[in-house]
Amino acid sequence: MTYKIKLEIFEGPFDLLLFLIKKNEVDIYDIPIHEVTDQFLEYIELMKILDLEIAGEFIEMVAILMNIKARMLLPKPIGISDEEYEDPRTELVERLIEYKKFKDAALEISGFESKRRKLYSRKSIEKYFMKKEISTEEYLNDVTLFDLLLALKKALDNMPKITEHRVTRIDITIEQQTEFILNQFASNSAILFSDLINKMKEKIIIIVTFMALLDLINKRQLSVRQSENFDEIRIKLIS
Amino acid sequence: MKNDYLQIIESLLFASDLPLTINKLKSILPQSDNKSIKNSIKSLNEKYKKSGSALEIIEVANGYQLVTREEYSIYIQQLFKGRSANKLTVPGLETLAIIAYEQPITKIQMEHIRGVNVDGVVKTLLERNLISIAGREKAPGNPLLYGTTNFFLEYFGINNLKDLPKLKEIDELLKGDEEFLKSLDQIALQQLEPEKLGITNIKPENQSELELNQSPIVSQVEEERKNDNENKTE
Amino acid sequence: MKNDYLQIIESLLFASDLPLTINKLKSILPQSDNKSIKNSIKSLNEKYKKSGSALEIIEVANGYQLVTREEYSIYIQQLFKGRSANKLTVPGLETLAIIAYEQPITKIQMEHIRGVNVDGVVKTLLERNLISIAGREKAPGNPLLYGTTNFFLEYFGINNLKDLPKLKEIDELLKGDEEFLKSLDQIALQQLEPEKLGITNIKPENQSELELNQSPIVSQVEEERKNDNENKTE
Repeated sequence: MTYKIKLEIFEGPFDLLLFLIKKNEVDIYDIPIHEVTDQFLEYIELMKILDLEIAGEFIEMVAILMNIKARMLLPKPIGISDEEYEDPRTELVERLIEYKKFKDAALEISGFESKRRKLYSRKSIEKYFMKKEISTEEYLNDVTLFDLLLALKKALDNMPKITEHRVTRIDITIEQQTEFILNQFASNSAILFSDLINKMKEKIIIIVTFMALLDLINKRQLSVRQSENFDEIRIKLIS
Repeated sequence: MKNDYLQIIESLLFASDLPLTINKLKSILPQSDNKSIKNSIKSLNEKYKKSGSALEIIEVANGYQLVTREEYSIYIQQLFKGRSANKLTVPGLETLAIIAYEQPITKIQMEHIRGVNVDGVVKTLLERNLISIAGREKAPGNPLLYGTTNFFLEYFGINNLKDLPKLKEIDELLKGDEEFLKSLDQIALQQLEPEKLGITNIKPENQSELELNQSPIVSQVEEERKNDNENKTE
Repeated sequence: MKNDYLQIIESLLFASDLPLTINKLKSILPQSDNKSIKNSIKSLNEKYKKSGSALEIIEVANGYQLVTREEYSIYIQQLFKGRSANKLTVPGLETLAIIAYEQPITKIQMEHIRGVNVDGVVKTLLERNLISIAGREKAPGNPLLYGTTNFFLEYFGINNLKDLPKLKEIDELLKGDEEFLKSLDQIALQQLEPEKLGITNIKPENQSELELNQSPIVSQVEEERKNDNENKTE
């Protein structure tokens, strides 16, 4: 229980990175990318072990860090002066600083919030005065566009049903698509992922098929290979 | 601190929207009794009177309430009169929303969506200059068509009707496919192939914990709603 | 009747649940101007102070509001126990800060700054009436723009957007960050007891880094926030 609450303190990958930079007492402009990447991965590992949800943004950040790490290993191109050479870390550092700016501001306005909440204003006594003149319908203060949207949604939700209303429902389950995938191997020993999905028109079917595929991989019924990034994905049956 | 005591009672009476009973006040005020509270309220009232305040404390419904003196009611009524003219009721807002999105639209069509008579509401919206008559429909009886005004745009702080959020955007805003995104993230994570990233110590048991739940990702409700919106009112 | 004038303003401020602008007050008070109103409010505040009242008038959201003094909040909280909205969460505050300073702004832009999805947070802020839709960006896809509301000003007790604290300069951001470290509370990692969890590849050096200063788990900022939420009121 406790750890769950605590781990949420890292609101996102930027928070975690800033923490690691601070903890290692390193210069934000000269982040030891190797160490920081390792520690970042360790943290994700902890989250996994604790079975906490890991937001996609953390995974994305791993990719960014790995990319920077790889670029740092490359020698500086010949013929490029120090001024012209852009440090692979620059963009990330700029985003971290930008984020930190607002994080600090949030802390400050949080103080405003605390203070303001200690000052109590009056609840309206309007009802005592206007009782005779206006109807009992609830009046709205400061109506915003969002309120207008909510009203529209409510109106549409409550709309009387039209009798000849046709609803196209796509009934599709992971189980169905699992079967579909396995059937593909009746005549082929290997199939391409693109072949598997290219006849599917509905996004939802593609997604469910993809999930079924992941599920099969996880259960070690299928194996998947790709020679290089963006190349065709080949799917094989494990027998 | 006798003085502080008065102020605590004053602050409580001020902040409360209901009359406060002596018992309620006693429960909040340390070391108080009926007599000390009654005396404090009397002192407060004397203080208000002496300093020429617009406020006074009255005894009502077995309790005490801080109110404005009678003679200022004419001003306060002006405050609220102006204000209620600026306000919309819930049915008003709903009808306005339908007009905004379906304009030009007839009353019959509005009633078809709302399922109730809209005469009164349309009249109010016209008076408030939020909608205006936008012609007549070329149909039997040539009913009047209604649309929103420039004041409508100004009121909601947008430049033109194209800026109104689309129905699809409303659904996204109100619902947010968070569950969906989360389940995809879990899968993405699983597929990262930790060994290649240099994470070596993840045990198979743990991995299995990350297994996906088997429920269809997008609920049917969601799907239906989408269709609903697409086929909505002709 | 100069004296009566003060009382009318007092009664109006008392009766209103929203801050009143000078224009609103002018429209109700006969023969008044900006200067006379400002002076009256100043006089009223002086009177409250001198007579040791629990009330004061604050400048907020481009207007004036009569509120209780800070020191009485502990008593009023007891009156409202369990009856008010929670304080904003950290993601809520961060996103709101981004919107406040960068408005009008799209979700994509917020997400670029925060590095995380903001769908849920934006929805909550909309529902709490702290932000609103402010048109569309003239860019591919015409995404919706968001901005803060008048209630945002009232909620944070500021008079207008110019009163927001200045964003820190870079060098200021990078030095002396005790508060920040606290908010990121490393105890989290200590509590995990990595050995027990079967993590074996954390090197001793790392482990010592993961060790925490022995300060209480919840920093004071956090603690305060928690207490506030428990006793909060609107």
